[in-house]
Amino acid sequence: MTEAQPCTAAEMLAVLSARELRDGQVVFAGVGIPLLAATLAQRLRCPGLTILFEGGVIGAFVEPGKLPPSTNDQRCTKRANMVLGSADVLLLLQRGYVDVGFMGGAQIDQYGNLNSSCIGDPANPKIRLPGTGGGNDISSLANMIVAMKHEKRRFVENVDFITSPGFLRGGTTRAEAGLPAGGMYRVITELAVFSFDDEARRMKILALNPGVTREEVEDNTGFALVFDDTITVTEPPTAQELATLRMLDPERLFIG
Amino acid sequence: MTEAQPCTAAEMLAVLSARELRDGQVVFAGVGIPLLAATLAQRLRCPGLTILFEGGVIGAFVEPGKLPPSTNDQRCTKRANMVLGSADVLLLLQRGYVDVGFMGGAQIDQYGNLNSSCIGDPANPKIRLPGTGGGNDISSLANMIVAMKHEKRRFVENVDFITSPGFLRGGTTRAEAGLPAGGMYRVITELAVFSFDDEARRMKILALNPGVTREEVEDNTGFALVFDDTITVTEPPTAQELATLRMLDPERLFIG
Amino acid sequence: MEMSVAGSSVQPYMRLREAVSRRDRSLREKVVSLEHAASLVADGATVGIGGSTMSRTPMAMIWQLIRARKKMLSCSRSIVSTDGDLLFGSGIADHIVTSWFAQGILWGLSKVMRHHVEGGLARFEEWSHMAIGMRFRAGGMGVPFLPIRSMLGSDVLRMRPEAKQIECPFTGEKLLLVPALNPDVALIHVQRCDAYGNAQMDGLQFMDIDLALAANRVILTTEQIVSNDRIRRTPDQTKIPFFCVDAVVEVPYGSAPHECYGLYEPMMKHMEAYVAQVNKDPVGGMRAYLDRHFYGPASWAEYLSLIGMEELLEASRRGRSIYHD
Amino acid sequence: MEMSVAGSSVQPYMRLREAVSRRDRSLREKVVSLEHAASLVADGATVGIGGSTMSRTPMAMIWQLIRARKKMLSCSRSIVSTDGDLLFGSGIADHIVTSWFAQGILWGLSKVMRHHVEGGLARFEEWSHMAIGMRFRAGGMGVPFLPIRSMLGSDVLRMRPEAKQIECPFTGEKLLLVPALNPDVALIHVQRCDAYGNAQMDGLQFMDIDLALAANRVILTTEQIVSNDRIRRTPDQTKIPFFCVDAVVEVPYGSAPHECYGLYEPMMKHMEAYVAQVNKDPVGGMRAYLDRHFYGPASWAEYLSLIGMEELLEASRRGRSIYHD
Repeated sequence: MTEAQPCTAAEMLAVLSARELRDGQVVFAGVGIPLLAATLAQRLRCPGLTILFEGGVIGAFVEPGKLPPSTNDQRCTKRANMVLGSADVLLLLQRGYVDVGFMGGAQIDQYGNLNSSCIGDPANPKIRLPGTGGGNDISSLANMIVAMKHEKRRFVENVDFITSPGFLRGGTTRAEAGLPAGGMYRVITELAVFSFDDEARRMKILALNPGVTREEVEDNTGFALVFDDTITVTEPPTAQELATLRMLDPERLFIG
Repeated sequence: MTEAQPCTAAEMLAVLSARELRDGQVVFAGVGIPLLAATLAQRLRCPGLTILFEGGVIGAFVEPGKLPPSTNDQRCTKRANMVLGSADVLLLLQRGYVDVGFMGGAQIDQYGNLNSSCIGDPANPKIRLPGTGGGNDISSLANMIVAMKHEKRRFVENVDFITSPGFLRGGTTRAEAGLPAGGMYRVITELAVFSFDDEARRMKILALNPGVTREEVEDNTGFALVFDDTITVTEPPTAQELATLRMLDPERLFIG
Repeated sequence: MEMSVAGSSVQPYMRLREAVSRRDRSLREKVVSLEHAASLVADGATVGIGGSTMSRTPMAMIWQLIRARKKMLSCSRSIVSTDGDLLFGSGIADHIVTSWFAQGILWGLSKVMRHHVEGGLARFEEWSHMAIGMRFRAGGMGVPFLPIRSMLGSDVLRMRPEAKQIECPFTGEKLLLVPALNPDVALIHVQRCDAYGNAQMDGLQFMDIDLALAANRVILTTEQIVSNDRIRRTPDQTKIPFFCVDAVVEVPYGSAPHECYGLYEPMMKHMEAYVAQVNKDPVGGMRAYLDRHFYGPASWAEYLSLIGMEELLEASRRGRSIYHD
Repeated sequence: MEMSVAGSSVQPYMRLREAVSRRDRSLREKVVSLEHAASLVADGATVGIGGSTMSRTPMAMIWQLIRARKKMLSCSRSIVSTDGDLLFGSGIADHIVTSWFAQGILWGLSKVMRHHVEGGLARFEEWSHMAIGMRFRAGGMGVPFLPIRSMLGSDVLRMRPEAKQIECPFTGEKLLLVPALNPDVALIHVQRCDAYGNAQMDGLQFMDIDLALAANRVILTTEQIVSNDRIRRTPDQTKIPFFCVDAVVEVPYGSAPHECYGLYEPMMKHMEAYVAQVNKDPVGGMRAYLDRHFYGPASWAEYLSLIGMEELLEASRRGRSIYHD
């Protein structure tokens, strides 16, 4: 990715994800890239974007250089419109008030299922990961944008453990399991932008990032991707996007 | 009731009910006589008595001459320890935090069931009464003290409509209906103080008020009362009890 | 009964989700007039009413709905006071879902309620107070029911086939499942909110937070519209988030003659005169009251001036005293 | 699994009621020392922990429980941070029920958690964040379960036989019933409360209100004990009523090195040093940390002075800034 504007993979993720957000949306965001991207969108194009945190915050405005270390810290409430209980803010997802759920991912499969619980046998895991947090609730109840690093070990045919449901086994399995609402909308990586086809609900490429080839994406993906005949190339991050992003995270806590 | 201290029937009810309360109890009270009696107890013997209102108040201290017109008015919150939602204060009953539910009654039967919904056929009532309010919840979930006027038409064998459950059809029917907790503890009238026997759960006389005879009570009761061999006579209201009560309700809104 | 079952029937989840997704939940100013707000309430709508008894009643909105001659509204409220009289007496509602319905404890039975219910002109659907709260809460949570431990064994339940008794799958205990209540529209009066609808309520909350989340449309009336900065300075006093709110109307003394916490107590002279008049003659007395106070005035200010400056000042003095020691 | 089913089994209603009725719920002063409060937590108890991640963690109480060498505690919390490390690393808990367990997003995986869970020394029972919240809420409401629409279809649910899938009796929809969680004891840290235990919390509430209502015993630690008059001046800031509370301990900086809303932010230098030390050597590093900071100090003040005056001042400056514009 040696474009006009050199940037890190994390910066690319943040910029491209921010572009997926629309003004006026209600966005349930995790910390790290999701919060950075939502705040970037807020500053550049979407002054009416509302950010929700699972700690119990509605309408946060993150201050440059004061990124919260988690969604449960007081910094999340600075200049917020409302503070409420953690369960209550999650219930807003269930009632349908949230337009977009926005999180990172450790491991994803062809149906957009996410694993953040364990590698290996769940009963006796090789690696025990931190777990779902609100991830399972958000992805069960909202339309999802996931921003994550693109590596073969992270893009697998089937995740070891479905922590946060995508389309489960594809087709109508998600709705049949009792999850008629929401589902994966976009997956953003440093290599490409993905959505999911309407029938099989398998991951498909929408656009390649500047300078990235189909082969490069395939080589870094552990399953067969769907390719539309119309695949575009994403616009590279602009100087303004990167400058704003770096202003928000001057210590480069999240943008690497 | 021509005792040393002349008083109205309502004053007698308030004084005798107040005596049933113990310091430190958590009491869920309705307005009118229950609130007056609880406040009287608070002033005279029970500084640690906590009063809950269904409007959403914990630990109210009613000011003399400023009795709230309902349990949903701001006066109920004056110097309260906590204000919360109406459903949430009722849920405290369900969780078991309330020692005593304390209310008035329009019609009661031999098993302590109360009717405040209708006279005649519920589908087509002769008189439509105001309904349960929190009464059904309180009497379903707490030990009850009921203060009411003693008239034959109010003390009936079976109420036209069970709005607030007592012991339903007696015996174990209350628990079998899904109400294992709480139940009628005392009924206080201007004539006598009643409890309920342990087996049949029928209303029985504990004590006659000063100058009242068994016959007088029976003549004003529409069902056969249980008489213990040990029936005491209640102590008449003291000058201090009446003076405090009248200080609390100077306009005599509730004490007649 | 069949009608009331229909009235309380639980909405399928995807229908609820679609109704929410059709609303414009963006951060936008939504200040409108009482007249415009009333136009958002369709004839036959199910209407959730905020506050309780004589407290934070959205009286100005009810006043406007009556002036707009709405029809066949089905209203729900935790506890109903003279607002219920007016809804029945004006003929705009023929069904009220609540736990208690009279003018106030001080005044015994409502002759207006009795006239309409005993005469079969309108229905009073009774639930326990907690059941009403849990029905709004289920609606606000986006679940079809909540379990409770009251109403069991009573005739209140016998009259409510909409609720379902179950044996608990965990404990085997008897429980009652009360169905979610998601009104078409909620009317809520608050002390202050911003132009987006971020609402702050002081003191007693009643069931208004659950109601706001449950309703498919929310109309807020407010004593005062404040700046968004004012809201953001005390975010933990915000009780209703803007994206639940569809319209905001500024109406000073919007609960008169009822109270609004911290601002004014009930206007008791007016209340007592009202009660005497309508309980003496539930039809003629009510008609005269509506003509003079509801249909007659050209504006809300004129309505307030009929209640009288002295009453407003006295009610305000009492109302503000809650903070004064 | 069998143990964890036992650990999460729903308590019959009458057992819950009897447990409440045995508590002295009268309005009484209940201020005690950390040592006395710790004596109220029995070995093998189920312990609900207030706050979330690095916020309003009842660290002083956890510190005391570790010093008192408690055994086999089963702990539940919305989201677990270094408090979980310390509970496992000290050996006082062998079971944690939560939705997320690491030191913090900034630091990746907790090597301490991994060491204990992957090595089979302790169990990490995972539920979704909302499920944990609804389990506490059901416990606080006195009902055996609440219905939710998440966890369905996931392996998180496959690992949790304690939850039950049902077909909704109203809509026929698939729903998940999550079992009530009523811990034996809850540990909650607040900004202020009175000697009776009327607790006021500012800012983020997390799940503490439901937890306080759900637990069969509540131990409050507070930055400051204030007068009952102070509480009664702002009753709508009171979030936990005194009759749910069994003990009150005044502990300034009682969440250190985590944050307490409006008073201090996390003490990040200390946190980073801690994380580096224990993730480098989950056993030896943890032992050294516990020896120095938990077993070593003669008092909480001494523990704080090991974190350092400079860190406390800086964290306080940041913490108070939330109110300063």
